[in-house]
Amino acid sequence: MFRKILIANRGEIAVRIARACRDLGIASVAVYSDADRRALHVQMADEAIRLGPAPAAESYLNIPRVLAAAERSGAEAIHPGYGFLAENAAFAAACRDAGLVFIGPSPASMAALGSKTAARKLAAAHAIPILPGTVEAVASLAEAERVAAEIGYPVMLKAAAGGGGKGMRRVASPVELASALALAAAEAGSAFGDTAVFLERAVDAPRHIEIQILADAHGHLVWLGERECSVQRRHQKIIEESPAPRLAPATRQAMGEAACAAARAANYVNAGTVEFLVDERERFYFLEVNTRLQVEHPVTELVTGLDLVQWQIRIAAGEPLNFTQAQVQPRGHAIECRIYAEDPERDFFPSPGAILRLQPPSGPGVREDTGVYEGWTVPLEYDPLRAKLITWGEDRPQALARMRRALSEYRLAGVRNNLGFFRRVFADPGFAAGRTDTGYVARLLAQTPPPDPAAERWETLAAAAAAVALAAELPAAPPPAAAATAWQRAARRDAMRP
Amino acid sequence: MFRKILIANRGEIAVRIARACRDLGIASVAVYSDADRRALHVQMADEAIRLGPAPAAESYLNIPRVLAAAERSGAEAIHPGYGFLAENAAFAAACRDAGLVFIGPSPASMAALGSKTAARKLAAAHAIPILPGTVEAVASLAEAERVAAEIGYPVMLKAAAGGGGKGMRRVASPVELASALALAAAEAGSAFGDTAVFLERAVDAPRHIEIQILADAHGHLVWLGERECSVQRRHQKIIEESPAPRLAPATRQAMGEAACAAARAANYVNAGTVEFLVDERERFYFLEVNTRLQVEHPVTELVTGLDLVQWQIRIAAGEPLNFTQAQVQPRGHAIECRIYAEDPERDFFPSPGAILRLQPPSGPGVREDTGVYEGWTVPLEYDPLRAKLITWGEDRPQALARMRRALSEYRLAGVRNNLGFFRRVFADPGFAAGRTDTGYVARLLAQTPPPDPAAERWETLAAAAAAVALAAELPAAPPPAAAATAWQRAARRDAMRP
Amino acid sequence: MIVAVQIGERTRQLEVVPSDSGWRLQLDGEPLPADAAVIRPGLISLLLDGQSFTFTWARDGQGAVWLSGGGRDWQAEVRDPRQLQARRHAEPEGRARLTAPMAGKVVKLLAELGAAVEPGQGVLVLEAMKMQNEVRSPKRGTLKTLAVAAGDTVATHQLLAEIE
Amino acid sequence: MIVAVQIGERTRQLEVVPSDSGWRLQLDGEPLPADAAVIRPGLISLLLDGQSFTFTWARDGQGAVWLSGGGRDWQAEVRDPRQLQARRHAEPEGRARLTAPMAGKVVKLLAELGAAVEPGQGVLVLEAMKMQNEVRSPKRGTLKTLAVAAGDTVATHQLLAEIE
Repeated sequence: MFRKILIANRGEIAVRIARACRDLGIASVAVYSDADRRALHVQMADEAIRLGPAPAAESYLNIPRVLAAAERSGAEAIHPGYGFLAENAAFAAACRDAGLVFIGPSPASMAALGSKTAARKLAAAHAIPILPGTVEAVASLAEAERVAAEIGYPVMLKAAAGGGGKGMRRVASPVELASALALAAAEAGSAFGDTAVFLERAVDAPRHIEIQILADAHGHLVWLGERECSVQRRHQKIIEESPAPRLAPATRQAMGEAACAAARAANYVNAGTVEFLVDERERFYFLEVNTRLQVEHPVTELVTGLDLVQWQIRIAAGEPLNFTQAQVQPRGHAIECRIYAEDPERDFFPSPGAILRLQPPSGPGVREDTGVYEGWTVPLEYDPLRAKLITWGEDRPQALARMRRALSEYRLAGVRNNLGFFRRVFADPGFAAGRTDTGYVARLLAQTPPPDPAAERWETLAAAAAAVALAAELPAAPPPAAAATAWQRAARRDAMRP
Repeated sequence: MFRKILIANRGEIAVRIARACRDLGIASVAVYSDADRRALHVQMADEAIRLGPAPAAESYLNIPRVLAAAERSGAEAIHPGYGFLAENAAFAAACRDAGLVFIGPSPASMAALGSKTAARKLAAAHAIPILPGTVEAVASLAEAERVAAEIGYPVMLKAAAGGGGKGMRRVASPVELASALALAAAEAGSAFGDTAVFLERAVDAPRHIEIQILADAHGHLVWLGERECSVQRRHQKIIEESPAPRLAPATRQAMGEAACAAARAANYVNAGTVEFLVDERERFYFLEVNTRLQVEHPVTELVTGLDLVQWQIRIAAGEPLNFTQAQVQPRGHAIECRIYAEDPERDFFPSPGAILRLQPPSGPGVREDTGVYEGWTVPLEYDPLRAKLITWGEDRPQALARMRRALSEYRLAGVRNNLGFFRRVFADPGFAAGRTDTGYVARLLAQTPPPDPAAERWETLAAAAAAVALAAELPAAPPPAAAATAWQRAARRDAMRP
Repeated sequence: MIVAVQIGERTRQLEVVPSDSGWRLQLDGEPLPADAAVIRPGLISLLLDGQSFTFTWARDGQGAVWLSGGGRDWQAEVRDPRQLQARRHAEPEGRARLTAPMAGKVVKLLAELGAAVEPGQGVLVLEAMKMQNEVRSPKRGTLKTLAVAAGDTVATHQLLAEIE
Repeated sequence: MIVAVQIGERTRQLEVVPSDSGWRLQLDGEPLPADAAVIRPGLISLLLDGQSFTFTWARDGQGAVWLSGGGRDWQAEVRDPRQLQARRHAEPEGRARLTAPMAGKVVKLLAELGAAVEPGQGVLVLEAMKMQNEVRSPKRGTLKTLAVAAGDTVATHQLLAEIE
């Protein structure tokens, strides 16, 4: 086993990995940019090394600096977390060349699955269902028109190198195709430096379900159930759960086997996730493989009882899996909310700032993976994910009830955030019934929120609490008469405001 | 199901019960004494009613006041937690007479198991092994001498009404018996108002293992594995775990069946715990039944996945258990530390005061059930239990590693506490090997703690941190020259101190 | 002491007087028989008709008060008479202040000082966490003040520009 | 600024000077090349030779500083020169101050003012959380001061009695 691991990341995932290292008796090395000297991951790791200035290109994305930090610290392995360098095959290769173990799949596996077209080709070659469309990038408008006519509109254009919704366009009819293709290619070029775009049948409001796999270097490969990730905003997941509601056991089994086939075809080792679209008739189609730990891995940890980060490290150190597929026995139900500093009322726009008050929830069935603390000013430079709130229950209703409770306990002030949005989701009967697909968020926001009969009373008492807080804080009150008069003037002016 | 439940308790267990109520969609009513207006349970419940002055006799132990609060709030049921009125059959009967559901067993079951001699008699009548000795209280010194000679020394004298080690005496030889009997009876009389004392064979350094049971009102009865509770100080448990290390499956099974037999004999309904002594040859002996929720119930919750407080409420509401004994499938390993405000260096003497700093641990596999918060001044009047820290792992080594990690993250300042003691326990190879019995704490304290090679470095940096904190806090520094001189004088004086 | 607490469009007048057991409260002139306790700085407990209301409380750098309780959040403006006296009086009629809706970096200015602007016209572009957002004029007028330049980092609520 | 930090029997002299990046430190006259940052009030991070040391810090009502970090706890006495000047000078030789080892209630006095006491002799009984504890004299002498009476509630470290 390793003696020391460098964590090439920040935020909640760096904290999560530092904890796994401590559990395994391994020293952890944090790296940080100038914006992160006071970040939580620097406090939680055993060691900490400065990478460079705040911009990611000069710090967390800078391969030579990360490798230099690893060398300086004497780390034997690097855990990349998710994002930043996690799916960068060149980084994985550079680690190997520097004599460091990259905690993840081999550069060859990453390359084989890195482009969406390469992954589609691999899936097609191994009889894993993919959406009808082009396997390679489209070479010309004429080819696009021909294929689209064949498979039928609507179709999707997607960047081969893509992710995060960039270079993606839905095309409803032939007249839109030419301009959509030009736009998608241009967007893909500017986002990924690669204009390649492929075409596939569009599935409207599909479900997004993924399979977690774990493979060791000794030929053992297991799948650890699925995660339903359909609740998304701006093509990014915000709620994930396992098991997926309304999924037939036979479909689940077939998806697990397809995921294992894809992983086997790419000689995959370590943790990975195979993503699928599921349509309204429960047909599933391979989408892509995420060759890393997912943000939403705790959901699988809570139902399977396995510590995925510990297993990533153990696999990278050459340990074999000590359980078989038959011994993977998911129990109960888990669900995760991604707490972002963003404003749901402004299209989920990021809202950085100082965290003035932070009181996370606790109690039975509640796990919080956080990267922040009260008093921390969130830097502008990075992802607005603050924390993940995960609950577990004997069954889905209990997991949802505990999430409702946890959301009601959560106090986060100073940055706009999506807690209120989640409270609305968990109060929605449609969500409780499991009626989620990728159109869910837009549908919910289009509804008028149900009236809250207690709102007025709570607001009144909030005002009273603010007044008491102010009174308790001030050293002494001014002469009452003058104060009242001044106040009355103010009240009159307020009353006249629109 | 109930609409509203009154929680006749305080501290972490009242918070725990309020959370279970919220999970079930039931309104919760806290009660509080004048010392507890600012207590956490008052904040966590939906409603809160003052009982009376700080002394427990005028508040949490005052049956008329608790019943009046229940009536005023419109609660339909009362959860007694543990301690206070939880094992008071008269209170359970008073609830029933007031038309309230007592969340616990019937007054008759409580009475049948309330006295140790009654419980011994019941066990003996149902072929449950008990330690050889008297079944009734000893009537005379002559009888004690005769029975002791029969079963052989050493023997234990125990108060029939006892608990918490009061009225308990170990007698090594016949010459000690007369005075020990007089002392035990006197102590029992003053502690419980009942001088009845019985005699049984003494087991030296036994293990203390208990079985959790759950029974509904429809005749279903299950046992939920065991808890090893041998690590005790002053006859009070401080560490509990499940499963018990070093326990043969056949013994576990036999103990589970014995526990069910005892519960069935007492027509037991709701959650309860059957306690056993286990000797060095793994023979087990019935000790007593705790007719309530145990402090250490989270350990069982984490391995079975069942929410025991929710089940207590559901059973009290008349719901049947929806699973069978065969479906109880414990998974992994859980362990609990009871965080007390007490000073291990002064024989674990309570240490109340203000909690100046509280940063509980978090992350995978960690649960904290707390009754306190930063800024709270712990009242002198009640039990010094502050919080419970529970970890779960795929196996015992992982659960222990996570506890080590959680203990290293835990920050609690302002009151002396047993965190340092727990850190020592979890660093002890004997504990890691599962070599625990009721003599464990005394043996550990008799050892010299192993040297900490990093102690000097950490202490130096702690001093530096204190200096930086002070410098950052002060508005401005005095003229450097004068300061240095003043300091040098002080340093010289310090140097001369012994 | 009397304070005005504005939440959303609504302003409530609260009188807070210390009493033996904590604080006596009046809401818009009517007694509010709540038992109020400051649990610790930033944490307030109110008991009213047996119900328990617990709030966290924090004031940000711009003076806004963030309140949370019962799974609800509010942003309030709290004014006490002394603050009121010291406070600059209402803005001249017709002047609109553009403040930063979130902390971020000014990426680009879209209008020059003195320029005429239309309602909804973008005045500048703010970037935070890799997303860009246009800050728009609420009214027709002239860009009278431009308090920031491209490249500046701004805090939430910081003044960006004024339009008159 | 120079402060003396006493932990257990050992006192360290620390010089703390503000610098561009935070603070420069000297330990007993030698430079301590740690990168020190006040994360927030009560939370200090030190990086030294690439290692990360994080401490929470709090001062109790009696002036003792509670420090925690790395799964270790310390109680420190921190003195800066100004405090030092204001400080009462060392106790007269031979006088022993009995202070409360924990907060609690004085249940009973075991010796009267002016009484002769032996080492180990109980002076009074303190009760906290239903447990009683004798506070004993560390030396032979006379009970010169008795600062509390039966029934008094006392805080940790509060003066109970003096023996000379």
